[in-house]
Amino acid sequence: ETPNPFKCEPGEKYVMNVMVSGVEYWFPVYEMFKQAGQQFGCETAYTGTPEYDVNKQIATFDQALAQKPAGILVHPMNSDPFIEPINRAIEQGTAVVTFAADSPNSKRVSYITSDNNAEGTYAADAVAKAMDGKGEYAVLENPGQDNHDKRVNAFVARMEAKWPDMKLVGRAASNQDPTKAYQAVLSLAQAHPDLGAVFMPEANSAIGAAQAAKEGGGKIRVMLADVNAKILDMIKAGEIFGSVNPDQGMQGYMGFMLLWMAKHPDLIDPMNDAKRSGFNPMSVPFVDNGFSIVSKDNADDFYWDKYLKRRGTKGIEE
Amino acid sequence: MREAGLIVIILALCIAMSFASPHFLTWGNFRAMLMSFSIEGIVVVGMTILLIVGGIDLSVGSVVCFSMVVSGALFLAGFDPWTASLIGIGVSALIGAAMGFFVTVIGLNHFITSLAAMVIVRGMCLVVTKGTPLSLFTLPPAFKAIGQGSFNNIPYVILIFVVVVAIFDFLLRRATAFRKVFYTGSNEKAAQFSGIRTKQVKFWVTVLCSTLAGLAGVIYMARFGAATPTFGAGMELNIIAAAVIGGASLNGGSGTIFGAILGMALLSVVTSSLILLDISVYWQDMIKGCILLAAVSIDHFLHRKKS
Amino acid sequence: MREAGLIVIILALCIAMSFASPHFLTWGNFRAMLMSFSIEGIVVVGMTILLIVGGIDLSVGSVVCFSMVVSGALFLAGFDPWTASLIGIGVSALIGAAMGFFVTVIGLNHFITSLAAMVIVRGMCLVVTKGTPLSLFTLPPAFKAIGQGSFNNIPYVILIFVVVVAIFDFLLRRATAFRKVFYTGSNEKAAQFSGIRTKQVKFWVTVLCSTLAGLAGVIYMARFGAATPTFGAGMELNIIAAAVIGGASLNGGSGTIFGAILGMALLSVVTSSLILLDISVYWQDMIKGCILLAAVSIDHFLHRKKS
Amino acid sequence: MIQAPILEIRGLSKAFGPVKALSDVQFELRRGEIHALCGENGAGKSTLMNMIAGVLQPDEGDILIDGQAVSIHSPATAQRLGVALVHQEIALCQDATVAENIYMAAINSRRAPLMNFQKLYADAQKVMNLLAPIPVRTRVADLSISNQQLVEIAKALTLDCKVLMLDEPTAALTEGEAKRLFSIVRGLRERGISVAYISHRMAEIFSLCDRVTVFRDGRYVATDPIAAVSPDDIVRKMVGREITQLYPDKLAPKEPGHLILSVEGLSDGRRFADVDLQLRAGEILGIGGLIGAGRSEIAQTICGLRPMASGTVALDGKRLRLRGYGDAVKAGLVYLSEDRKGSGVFLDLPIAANISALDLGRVTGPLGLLDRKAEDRQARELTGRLGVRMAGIEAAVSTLSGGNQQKVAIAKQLSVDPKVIIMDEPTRGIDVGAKVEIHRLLRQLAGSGVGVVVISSELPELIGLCDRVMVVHEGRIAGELAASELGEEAIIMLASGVQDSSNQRQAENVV
Ligand SMILES: Nc1ncnc2c1ncn2[C@@H]1O[C@H](COP(=O)(O)OP(=O)(O)OP(=O)(O)O)[C@@H](O)[C@H]1O
Ligand SMILES: Nc1ncnc2c1ncn2[C@@H]1O[C@H](COP(=O)(O)OP(=O)(O)OP(=O)(O)O)[C@@H](O)[C@H]1O
Ligand SMILES: [Mg+2]
Ligand SMILES: [Mg+2]
Repeated sequence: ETPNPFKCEPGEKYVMNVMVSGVEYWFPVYEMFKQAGQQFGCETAYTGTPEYDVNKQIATFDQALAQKPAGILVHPMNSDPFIEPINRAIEQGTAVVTFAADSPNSKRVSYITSDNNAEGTYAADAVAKAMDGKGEYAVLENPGQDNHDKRVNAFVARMEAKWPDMKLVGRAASNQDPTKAYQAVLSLAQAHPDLGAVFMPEANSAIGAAQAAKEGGGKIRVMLADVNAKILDMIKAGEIFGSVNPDQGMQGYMGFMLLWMAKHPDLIDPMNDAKRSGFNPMSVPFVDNGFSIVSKDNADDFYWDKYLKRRGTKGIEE
Repeated sequence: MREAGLIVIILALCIAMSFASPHFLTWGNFRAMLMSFSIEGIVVVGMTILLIVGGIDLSVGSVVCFSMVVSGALFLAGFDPWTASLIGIGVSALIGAAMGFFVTVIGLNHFITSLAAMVIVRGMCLVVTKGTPLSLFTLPPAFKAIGQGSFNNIPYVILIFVVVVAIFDFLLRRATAFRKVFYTGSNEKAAQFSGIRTKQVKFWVTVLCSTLAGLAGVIYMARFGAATPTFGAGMELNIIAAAVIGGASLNGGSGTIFGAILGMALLSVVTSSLILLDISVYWQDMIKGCILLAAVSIDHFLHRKKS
Repeated sequence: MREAGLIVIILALCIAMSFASPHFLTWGNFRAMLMSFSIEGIVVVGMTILLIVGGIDLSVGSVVCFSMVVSGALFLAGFDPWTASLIGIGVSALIGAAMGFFVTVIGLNHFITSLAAMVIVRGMCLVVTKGTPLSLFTLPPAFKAIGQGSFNNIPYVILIFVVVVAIFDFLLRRATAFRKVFYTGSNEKAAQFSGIRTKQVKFWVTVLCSTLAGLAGVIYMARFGAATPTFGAGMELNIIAAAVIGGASLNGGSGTIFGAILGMALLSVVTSSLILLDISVYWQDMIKGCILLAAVSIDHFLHRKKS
Repeated sequence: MIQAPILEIRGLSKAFGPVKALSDVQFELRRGEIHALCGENGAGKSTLMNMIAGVLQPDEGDILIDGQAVSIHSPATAQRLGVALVHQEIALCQDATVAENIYMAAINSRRAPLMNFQKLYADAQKVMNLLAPIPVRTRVADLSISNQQLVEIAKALTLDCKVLMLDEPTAALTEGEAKRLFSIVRGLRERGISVAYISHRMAEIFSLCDRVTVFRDGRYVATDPIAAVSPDDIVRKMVGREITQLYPDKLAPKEPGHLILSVEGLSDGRRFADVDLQLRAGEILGIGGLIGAGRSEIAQTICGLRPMASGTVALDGKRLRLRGYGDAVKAGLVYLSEDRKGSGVFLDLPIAANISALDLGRVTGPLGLLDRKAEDRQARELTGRLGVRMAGIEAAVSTLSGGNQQKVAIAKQLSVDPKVIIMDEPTRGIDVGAKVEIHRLLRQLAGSGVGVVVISSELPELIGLCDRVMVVHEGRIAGELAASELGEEAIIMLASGVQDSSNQRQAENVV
């Protein structure tokens, strides 16, 4: 009988690191990261800075690194600033996997994300279909945040390519601020009485945008990416048209697996040049964790607090 | 009068816009603009009075959010929304009192005290919500009406805003108690030598500013039917900017509510115009900043000529 | 001396932390803390001098970013990185000069001018980058070394920071030219009566602050090998807080570089401690704010007792 | 051959909006003379000085220096031309040391890249000691207002100038410091420096100056050699009428009424100790002493403006327990600050709002709203009584001349019908005519049963006005002089601690 190889050494610790650590997008990611860790008998920790500041995030990354963990699952706020810290981590023997945002030029072993382009594309199809391929739409943006920009660009590109009668009538920056989104949608609705849909790449703006749409008589379909309890309620009430939501759980679970594998390359005897070249045989360059379409019908399954209650876990606090 | 210059500038912008976009001079757009700044306008009132007394409050955004979050959490815990809101506003007042304590008793300045409060209160929002927006979908319609309903096609939000502004504008011009605010801000020592308890004055104005922020938070809750832990971040700069554009001095002693509201209106007209003109998002910030700078310069120039 | 109180507080925190976490007193952690504030520390130097003259600059975060973005874009357009950086710093100085113009010639105040500049310059970052980060992976190693290399295991970044701080601390205490900064900030009229051209002084200090922000931007670029259009947003409050904790007055006339750096260090130690102690993120902000408030109060108390 | 005057003003006019501050005035300053400039409050004296010093720009007219027409855009230009001004209002950098303030102009113009603080402190201390031994490493903010005035003067003495203009330098100084200043100014004259000297104290003008120019209502009246005129002549030219009696009649010796204010064993634990003071209805009590003796501190402590360490204060026989100055005002005890600009007036607020500040209750209608009409009425009445020259009661106090600002500060105290009024340097910067009015007013108040205490550094005022004078020396009452014993010698002896042997011993112990 061989001992179970899928088990951590005592003290083997895996860390997740993010910026704006207080917001809920990360919680399901960490939840599954933690579940995987527990199944392997490993320690896990959730770290990051509460602020939206790459400099501060790197400081927390460095501090986590100073404790020599086995691996770090990081969401690099900006890609290139993380090259040097990530490479330093790899050098000291800490495995690094990026999630939801990448640092492609670093030596991180894997990158796991949902496909932002696919999300934008899908959202565009859903909106256009509901409008019979004809009408006016607008987008709210958060210029400068990479994954958000990708979703918006894919949305617009898809409309142009596949839905020629869908007309883009306005772009406004809402910067994840519900009041700004509210004002922007009200103004857009004034300028374009026939506005039929508005897309935004995140959930914060959607609260304001949906309220404005509602006050405008409910003709405007609000489409977004990501969800939270409020958004789900509004989807169920028909005040929000729908959302594309990355599968955060898979992101966390697979993120852990990727780290663990990268940390234990000796589990396999590679049938390639890995040993000769020093390449990590257990590295998987890219994983797509997929996304879900949230609509009236399935919204109930996405509530985070209900999940926590059902599972009886303390979320990021353990 | 400072206000005259601002009115001229705002009107000029509106006229220019009415040529550029047929939608600009409509009640719908006007209503949209008013709606977009009327809740923030309530916070501006408090900030202006605080600036007059020589203080500043960087924590207003956090306090707006905390009031929202506390009221929301209480509602979800079974309180009726009106009681919950009153408690939310009360808690905001307490935060103001705590800041007032640090300023008047310990002797810290308003800037650093309210900066710390901004961080602490934002943290409390996270603690209460555990980072997830509270969905207050079940708020009774009567309560939601505060934020979403209207009377004769005039939204209650705008009515509340107008009432608050009118009351405080009147009080600030006419009430004896508020005169002391000017004395204290103009020359604190001379105010003390006139028998005014300047610490008390500063304390209560600090409390007032937070209380109005709390009120705004509750109205936001009624409007959005949600309480988001990140709500209002960065709001303080916009609000201070409005008050300063409207003639409030950062050194205390001068400012009017009406002016500050005009400042807010100017910012709102500019933002709204850029969207109506369909300016590229990459250029919006830059143009907005330039218009702001130009407006303030022109206003300054008009003002200087007169005096 | 104001600084003594801060040193005591920082040391007390460090000692407490070294018991609480074995990782605290390691070179790795210390290096991480120093690295995290040394580039921002360069901006703090400029801000402190500007506060002393009675000004304030809300645009530093945007200027740091713009310097980064301009240098990066020029490098991608084929300039060698050193020239590109010099141009980036030069452009930052020009932004400072523009602000100085509005303050001294037009007569606006620093707050509103730099607020407008903050918005405008951030907009320019978006315009230059079209919203996407510039990847500067191809920067030559000799240039990247500024931000990533080290000498005897001491990162160059830290060395540069120490040199800049030492130079300006010395100049501010001893140079005749910088004494005028104090006089202007303390009582502009009195300074004018002594023949000091206070407008010139204010102008050049404004330029200096932006130039140092530009320098910081270039170093950040070397460190990160990237130029991100959203970089540095919100940085200004942190920087002003550091200077004020370190004893700079928002009314001008007082402040020291050394104190401001200690203020920065205090903020950094607190942040770092919370992470090492593995405090729940929900509570981090709140505890951080409370420690900040307590530290400032204690410092104020120590200071008041002495004087 | 007659040399061109060093400074000549021709046809100069200046208006502030509708207010004509100066119309078509002339002025001539010869080499090596001390030239007095006289005029009522608001006559335009400071405005003229400010234009010569480059602080203000004239609307029309010429300024000639050494016979050359010059335009002086800024204080820096004035400095280059060798013109220096000591401003009527103290303008010092509060956060900087005394030494740096004294040598600010030199530091500004010198090329040395680095400061030499050792030399700076040594040089500054030398200059400062000429006037008073104020330690030059102190921050100006930590000095009393009269010491700040001394620093302001010391600053002027270091300037390398041809023309020195002093705008009421002695307004808050006592005899001793003033005399020291005069000998320094005479020394400057010996060195060929020309001095323009503004003061409302006739005695000074006659002992110091060579010629005198009088302005009235912003117009030039006359210039005379001092030997050719009498004080009465000057006053007549200034005011346009005769002033017959400088001081009102004193109280008959046995008249004093009941005890209004009684202070016993008052100490603040730092600056003064064991102060006893009795004030009877109807009398005017003077308090004299040197700068820094602690007179202002005693008065402020009585009124609850500073914390007291021990002692009692009783008003009308009832012991007062003051939580702050507000309580004192309510009880009818008011204090006029010596620091007009710092704590006397709100410069940016209208005159009417300044006057009503002490007791807003008087101008408050029902519902706690301000009664603007009552406020205006009050302001009009009091400014009329004190003869404030102003554009209107809505004008900001900063637009008034120094003396008129002082009148506003006094009007504020009078607005509340106090029981006891303590005035710290009440006539600081007030012209001769108005001074007579204010003295008469104080006497009237006393006559109507109000207790009046006057702290003054001007000996003739103490002697001429008061029924009784208490003299303070280093925080203790050195003695008291009845009306019949009053005289400059007697006061100075007590003030300097020469007479009181117990105090002298104490002083030695301290040293
Ligand atoms: N900034 C100003 N705005 C409006 N009026 C002013 C201003 N400065 C001075 N004045 C007016 O100009 C006139 C002359 O004032 P000035 O200060 O020269 O008088 P002065 O002779 O120095 O009086 P004093 O003896 O009281 O110091 C006054 O009526 C005053 O109100
Ligand atoms: N850079 C400086 N650092 C310190 N003190 C200064 C500086 N510049 C001027 N001062 C002070 O101002 C005073 C007057 O300066 P000024 O150059 O007129 O003096 P001085 O007596 O001619 O001195 P010296 O010829 O020895 O330099 C000096 O006594 C000096 O103390
Ligand atoms: Mg004068
Ligand atoms: Mg005194």
